[in-house]
Amino acid sequence: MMIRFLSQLGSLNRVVLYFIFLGAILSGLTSQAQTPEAEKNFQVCKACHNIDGPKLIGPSLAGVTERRTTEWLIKFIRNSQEVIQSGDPIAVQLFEENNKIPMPANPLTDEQILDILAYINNGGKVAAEFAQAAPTDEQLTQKQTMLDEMAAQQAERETRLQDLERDANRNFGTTFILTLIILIVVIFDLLVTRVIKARFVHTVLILVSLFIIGEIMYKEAAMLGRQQYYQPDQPVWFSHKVHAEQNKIDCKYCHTSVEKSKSAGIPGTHVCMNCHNVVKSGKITGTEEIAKVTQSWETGTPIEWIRIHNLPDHVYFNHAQHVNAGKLDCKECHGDVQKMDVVMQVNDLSMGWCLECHRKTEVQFASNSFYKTYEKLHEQFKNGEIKRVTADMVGGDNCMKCHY
Amino acid sequence: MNKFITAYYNDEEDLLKGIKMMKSNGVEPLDVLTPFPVHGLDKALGLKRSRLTRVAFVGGVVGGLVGFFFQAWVFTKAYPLNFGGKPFFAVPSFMPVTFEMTVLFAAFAMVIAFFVHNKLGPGAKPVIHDERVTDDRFLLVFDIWEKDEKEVSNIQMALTNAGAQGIQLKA
Amino acid sequence: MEKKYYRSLEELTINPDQIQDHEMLGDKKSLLALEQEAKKNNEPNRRDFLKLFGFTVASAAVVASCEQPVRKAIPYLIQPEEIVPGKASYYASTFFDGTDYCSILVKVRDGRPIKIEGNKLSAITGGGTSARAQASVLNLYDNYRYTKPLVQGEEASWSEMDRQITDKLEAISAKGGKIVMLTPTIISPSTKAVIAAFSEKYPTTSHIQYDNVSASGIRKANEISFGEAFVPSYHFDKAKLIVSFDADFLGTWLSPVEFTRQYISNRKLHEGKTTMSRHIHLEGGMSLTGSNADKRIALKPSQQKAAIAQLYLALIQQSSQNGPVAEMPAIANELLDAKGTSLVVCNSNDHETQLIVNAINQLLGNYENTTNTQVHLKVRQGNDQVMAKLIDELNAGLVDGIILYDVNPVYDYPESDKVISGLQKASLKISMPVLREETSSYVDFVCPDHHFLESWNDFEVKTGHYTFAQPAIRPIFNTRSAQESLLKWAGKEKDFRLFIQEYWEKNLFPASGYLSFTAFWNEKIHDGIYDSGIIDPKPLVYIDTDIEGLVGKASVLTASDIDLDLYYNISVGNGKHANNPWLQELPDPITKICWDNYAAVSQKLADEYGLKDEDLITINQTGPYPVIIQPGQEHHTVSLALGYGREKSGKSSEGIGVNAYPLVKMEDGSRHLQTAGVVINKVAGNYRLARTQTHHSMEGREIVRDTTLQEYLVKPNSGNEVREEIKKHLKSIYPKKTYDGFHWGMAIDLNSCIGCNACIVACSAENNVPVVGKEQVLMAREMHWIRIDRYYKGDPDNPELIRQPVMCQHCDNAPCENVCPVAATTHSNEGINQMAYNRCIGTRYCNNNCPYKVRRFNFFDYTNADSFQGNLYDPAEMTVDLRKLVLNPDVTTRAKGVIEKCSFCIQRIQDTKLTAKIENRELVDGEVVTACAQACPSQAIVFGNLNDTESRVAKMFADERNYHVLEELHVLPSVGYLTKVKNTNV
Amino acid sequence: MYVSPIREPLIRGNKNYSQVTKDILSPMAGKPSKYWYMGIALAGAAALMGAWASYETVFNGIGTWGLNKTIGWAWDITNFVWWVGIGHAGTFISAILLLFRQKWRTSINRSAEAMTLIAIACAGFFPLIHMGRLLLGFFIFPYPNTRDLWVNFNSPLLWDVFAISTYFAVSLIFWYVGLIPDIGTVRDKATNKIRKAIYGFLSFGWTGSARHWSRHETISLVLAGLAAPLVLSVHTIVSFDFATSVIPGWHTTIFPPYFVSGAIFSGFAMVLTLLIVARKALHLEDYITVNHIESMNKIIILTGSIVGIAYLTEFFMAWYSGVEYETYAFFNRAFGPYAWAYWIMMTCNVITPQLFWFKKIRTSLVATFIISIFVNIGMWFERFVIVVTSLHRDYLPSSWTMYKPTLVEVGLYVGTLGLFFTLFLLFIRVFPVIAIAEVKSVLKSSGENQKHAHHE
Repeated sequence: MMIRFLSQLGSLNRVVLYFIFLGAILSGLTSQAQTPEAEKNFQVCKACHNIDGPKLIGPSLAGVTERRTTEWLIKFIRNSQEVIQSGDPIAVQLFEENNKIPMPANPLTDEQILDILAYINNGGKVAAEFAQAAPTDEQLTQKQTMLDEMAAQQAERETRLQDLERDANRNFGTTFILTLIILIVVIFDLLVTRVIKARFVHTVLILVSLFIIGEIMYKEAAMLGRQQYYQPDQPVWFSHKVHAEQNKIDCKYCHTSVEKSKSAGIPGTHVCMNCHNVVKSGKITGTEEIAKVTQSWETGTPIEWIRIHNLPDHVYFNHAQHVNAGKLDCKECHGDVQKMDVVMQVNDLSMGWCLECHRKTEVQFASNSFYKTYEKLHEQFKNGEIKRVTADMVGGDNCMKCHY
Repeated sequence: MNKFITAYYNDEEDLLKGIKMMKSNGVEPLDVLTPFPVHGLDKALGLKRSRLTRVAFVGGVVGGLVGFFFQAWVFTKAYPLNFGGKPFFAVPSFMPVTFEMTVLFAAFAMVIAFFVHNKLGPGAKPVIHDERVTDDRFLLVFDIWEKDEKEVSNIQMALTNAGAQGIQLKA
Repeated sequence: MEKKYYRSLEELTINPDQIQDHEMLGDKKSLLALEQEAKKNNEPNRRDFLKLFGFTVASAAVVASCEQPVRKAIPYLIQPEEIVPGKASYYASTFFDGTDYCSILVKVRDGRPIKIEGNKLSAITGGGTSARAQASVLNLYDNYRYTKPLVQGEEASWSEMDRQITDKLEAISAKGGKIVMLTPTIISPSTKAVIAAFSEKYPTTSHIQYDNVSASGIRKANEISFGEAFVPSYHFDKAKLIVSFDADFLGTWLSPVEFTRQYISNRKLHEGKTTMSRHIHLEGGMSLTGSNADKRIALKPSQQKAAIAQLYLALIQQSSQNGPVAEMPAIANELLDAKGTSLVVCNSNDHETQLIVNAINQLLGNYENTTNTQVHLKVRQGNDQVMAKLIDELNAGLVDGIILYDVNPVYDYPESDKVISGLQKASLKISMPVLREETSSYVDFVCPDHHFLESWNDFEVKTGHYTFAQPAIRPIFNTRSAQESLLKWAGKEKDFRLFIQEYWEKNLFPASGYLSFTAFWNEKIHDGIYDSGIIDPKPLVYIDTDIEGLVGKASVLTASDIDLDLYYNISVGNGKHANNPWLQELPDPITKICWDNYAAVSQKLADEYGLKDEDLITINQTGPYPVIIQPGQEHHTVSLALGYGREKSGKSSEGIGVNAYPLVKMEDGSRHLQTAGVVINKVAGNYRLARTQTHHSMEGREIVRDTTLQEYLVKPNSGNEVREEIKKHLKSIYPKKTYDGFHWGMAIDLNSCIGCNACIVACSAENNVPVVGKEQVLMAREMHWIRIDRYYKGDPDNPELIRQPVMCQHCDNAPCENVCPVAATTHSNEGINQMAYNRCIGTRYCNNNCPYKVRRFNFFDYTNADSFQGNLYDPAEMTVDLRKLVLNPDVTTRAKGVIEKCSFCIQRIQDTKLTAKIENRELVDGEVVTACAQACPSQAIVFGNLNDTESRVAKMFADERNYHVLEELHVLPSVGYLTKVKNTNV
Repeated sequence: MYVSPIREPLIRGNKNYSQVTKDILSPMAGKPSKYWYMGIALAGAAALMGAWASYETVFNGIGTWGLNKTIGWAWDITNFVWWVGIGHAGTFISAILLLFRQKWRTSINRSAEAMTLIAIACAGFFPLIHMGRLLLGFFIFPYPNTRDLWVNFNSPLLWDVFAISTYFAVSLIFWYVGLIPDIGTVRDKATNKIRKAIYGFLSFGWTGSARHWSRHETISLVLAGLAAPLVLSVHTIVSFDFATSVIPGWHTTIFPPYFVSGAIFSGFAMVLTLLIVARKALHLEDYITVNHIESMNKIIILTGSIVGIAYLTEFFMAWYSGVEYETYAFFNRAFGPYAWAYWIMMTCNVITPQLFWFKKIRTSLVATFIISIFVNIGMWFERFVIVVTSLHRDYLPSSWTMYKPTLVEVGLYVGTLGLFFTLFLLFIRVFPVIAIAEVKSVLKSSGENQKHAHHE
């Protein structure tokens, strides 16, 4: 089922991309002074507010700049509780209306808040001078090329998915036993019964079956201890698709330590309760699953999630290194989690897979001052002797990068 | 079904003489079965020198090249690792494995070729003409398939003349 | 800069059972996961079955259907803000065990302390630590700790216990009965205030401080000389000439970490310095300090007083020929030349001897130069006579209630029987221990105290120098801080943290110059340190006493009498921390023996009594004690370590060694570690002693290179001349590999290394090095990644001792790497010799081919990381669940059959590099510190990037004194040593 | 054909081909003797002890041995090298003596080769069992894997893997190819149907065709040509384990020739030990004559003397090099705590073989048997001296230690001895111990009857 789902993901993606592109062109016409930072900052707001959609935890923000004065907004966004406690009637009313869920304080500067407001006014698009100027012909061609490339990548991804599907569907056990039976029968015939006269038939059959048996054994042995396509049922039917894709909650909202620590962090129930204090009914599961979360909160027992991505004990993996220092997207390793209802491990997490990526992924060589220490590489880079600096050139394939 | 005439000798020198006589009579034996390799039999039968040595040579060359280049590939391309400050392409280190691979491939290529060429192998079902051929008898085998009776009796005559014992006709 | 995350963990609502998921014990599993897996593993796992029988063709099909075990990830319910799962925080704290003092940082991972580091901000210890401080984190996880309050040996609730105790205390107080509060030296001002509050409630209370390592003699002598009983603070850094009479100031005397730092600051030569102090040491046995001296003279303890008298006479230009030390006139001359910059110290607990020492220091003008009487060292405030009187009173039934806080007199009082009988006469006996101990089995109420890493406290180790302790973990067991117990009994329901805060707000904040107390408090707690700079302004004037009279009394005892010289060693010390496997397995810096104490004798005495190593003797009919022949031992002196032979303290200390406290001589109520005229007898049998080094000579090889200051000044590479020659011959058919960016290296100044072993414990803690137990050490299988080699040189009766820390040398042409068939050990592109444990198949070829023999093999399943169940080898109980909490989750625990070795603390390197990357900056020299370098109190170990010519390590490599061990093998080690320089003459 | 009249005949008694067949096949016929049963019971018991010791080692770890932080190898590698050495005689006899056309090899090559194979199997057991993590031992093979990780081709231990497995494989096919005609003989002589079927299968359909013989001779010769350098390479590579290291006493360029001659020395000694018993027990005195034994003894003198010279050369070089570590290592061998092992080695390997200069001794079966045992012991100690005394005191005196074996280590050694004799006893029941066809081919030139015929 998962596989089918995965294959749909491609076409979905294309549609989304198209809209983003379209949006980018349109937004150029209505832009105000506003920076891409706003989009980043708005990630926090997005957890509870829609710009144009329906009310989430908090009210929809469409037209908010018209409803309220800028001054008031700045105050409220910075510290809503303070405004409420000061007895501001609008604030108190809002608080009452929204089930008394406090809006967290945001330590932002006036400029940043204005920036966000502009972003809201633009309907949640980054201003054109930063996103996309009005398209020229040349740019349109570029766009087209880009879209073509994307389509090509999409096709590639689909092929890969088909491969995965085929692999997953191959019933190794049955094939193995059947092949083994054929092998035994052929050898028996060759030595004893001689039903088939032509001996090369035996030879061919023996060689082919030996090859199949060998391949299965090798693949199985290699997968021993691995969990690719592992997709366990979780104690709570939690959908990343609903949260990350539809509600557009940023990964880091829940997996808070991903940029600071080796582990990305699995959110405690209190994080869930930020929203589910109010949202008691889900799109797919109704109230049943959210009730489990509430129960966990009320009884004080943490939810025992099942770990999907397991590395062996002797492997050291650090999320901060990859996400923060290496600027990798979560997708690179975890796949399109935001498209999955039930999370599945899409990569085999084998050493060969790690190494392959380390050998082709560039480090932030020019932009991160840390790499200044590599004087010789910098020289070669400047001379043009090397075009790119990949992780393995700065020790990414050392044993003690991961094993200690 | 094949038909044979077999005849045996008790001594290898008699055998050699007998073969010489038979050949002079224009009768080529299909095969000669002996309990041990008889010196001079090749020459008497006019057997060509075996080409198995060439197979061994080719096997050895392939083995050596595979051994050497596999190591070189592993150390320079697949995953270059620094072992004790040695260069990645460390030719002296590759020699032992290259040598062993050469010998292994040569030996196996040759032996496999030997078995295939001789149609020997596990489960091969030979025609046993005489059980004492692996003990103390030297046997001459003549193929009489597609030979008329006269020719057959000629051979039998010739064999008797050549001092062969126990001449048998097998159908 | 050090990372500063240390904040209070007070409000933390986790307990260790909840240290779930994320991370992970050494084998990177949570406790809970471990339990769950254990449950699952009751039935033999199918995969294990296959592992047992290897892979067969048929098994492939079976394997294909094999499922992975389900692993769970359990988050916090509410994640505390302070905790980022998988990231370490550091909290400033203080280690003080009554004798040793260290200002420390506690490394906390996912809510559990895993390592002790030195606090660089401390003006006293300056980031240095001792072996005991390093090991103290393991005591937190001692599986023999008291876990709950006990009344008459039965579990009780705190409230019930408090009720009973208060009733009894009030009854005693009402009838005017005597209550004694027996504590070790208390240097915490707040705790003293707590005791005062207690005394206020129960006015018949008297507070007695009892030190089992006593400085009574010094205090009493100073009372006579200065009118006040105190221990002055010493300045070894200001002394150009140090004469020590058996004072082991680098190892165990008063404040060794501080003294080491001072002493070494005056002995380093590499950073352009050309002078160093001179150190003359006179002692009976070979101590750590004696082994570091420039000149060591064997002196019988019973002749110490006479020798000091002889020195006094020599100094005042009187005849000094007939004293016990022939070199004394020369020493006196040296001292006179160094007037005002010399320091004479003595360990004697005899106040008369200390009086003469005071007179000598006064004569030499050392007061207020190298000895400060205004700033007092507050350790060891105990008075032996008071304690002796208490024991008598107890036995006379004059004491009704006794509260024993952190003292264990049943074990460490010489007359243990009297303590036991005395205790029985008191109607109320309360003990407040942390670790399991003997005395608590003789009391009615056991009120277990928090471990110091679980509690708040403050300390004033020197006048005006304050440090703090703050909890780094929520209490593991149902324990209560002793101070809170006392406050409770005193009727003050108060949190001790608040009590400290109030105390500080009232007493110390006003003079601090801060405007707000919160700011003051937060900053000081964060740093862990507060230097008020306020010292007692009262001038202490030296009062002349009749020294000549004392000198006259100091007669020389019969030379052939045998002296017993009891001492504290640097591992278990006074025995309080004996149940610590890290300390027990720590080899003695002199004899290299672990897991035992033993009687050290001289070769001559051994010949006289027909003794050889591991024979048994009795001393005054006690024992038997195993014998070790110690080079440098005074002819008629037998040395024996205290702190062993515990009875009720846990598996790693019970029955380990023999308790020597009964041999401590009580004279006029004073404890004397030296006894003259003991009787020794050889008894049948022998006893095997586990020794990590059994060959003691360098065999003339140029391994540890040394020279004298005089030669060094003439020729900086003296002693190291051979290096020039070696370098000329280093050739290779292969080009030398170069390293871009980083090339890690380590430089070790042999002149600075005193052999204190702190690095060994730090390394074990950082890298999860297993403890293997005595039997394995006997088989020469200890696992320490860093060892300190020591060799004897010269005259066997009084040899020179030289030592050298050896860890993996990270050779650039490493012989070990070439021979590993499976590429488990390779060289990184930062010049580190890497070891991938999970690739290792255990051929041990690398170990054989290592010229330094620094690789260690897991002969058994020491860590329970093996795939087979039931073959665990863990005599020290290091793998019980509680002890496992100390494991560093960033370092894999190694399975059976795998080689391991020093990794240059690769996890620290990677972590620091990552921090720099995230902060978008270059790495700074000195930012990466290995565990051994961090722990070193003398900063003998310097780690850094050799490619950076400005780094400290590169500069040390460029020093003329630098050499590499076995450089002639052309293995290109990344560890360099600076020759040892001795100051042989003035 | 010229035959030296002075030479003793290689096959005694007036034999004809049929008799030869009968004589050589006789040990395989009928029920085994009670001595055979006793022998196999004893050997089997010893092998069981090895099984117990292996279990201890694998389950509890290498800690059950006497090794320590300094001495990483002791009995394990000693036994390994010793067995590999023994495994040198068979292929040496078959290959090198074939190339040198030494006819006397025909009577002994079969059993010597079988012994070689069994000894290599025993040898191969030690590198396996000495691994701390035997179950991951497959890491040592360069097979494609998802780790992208291969093996270290710089490591002599890896070379060993290739050398030993190639040697075993090539020796096996060499042995089996030689065995095929004889299996044909067994097949044809078999009376039992099952036996006939089994040997028929094993004989690969051998008929004795002249063409087959012709090619058979060719491949025998070429295989000999390949096996000869292989024999020399195997112990050369084993010696690299030591020679390429940095440990004083190991790092010695003389090792390859020294090890090879030592291997042949010990291999011949083991062949003698076995054959002196076997010829008596199996009544093959006519085929394995004193003449054979004397020839082998001559090789023992030669190789023994080479080994002796190597010992002395090592000493000379240790002194002449002026390297203090090397000098000390050799001084320590002769006068250190393991001097007893050194002097056992010197006595057994250098002095005893010199007794073979006396014809009386080298033609005495009893003396030869005793000396062959001495050489076996001496060669074991040679390896022990090299492995242990070099390691126990190497560069830094702080790490010097002593080594003492444990029962488990002894068990492993006894176990391989048990395995060796078990397999050898099975071999003499299953296959002809002498190469029948080869003996027949030299019967005329070297047989007693033929000699008489020529001189009469």
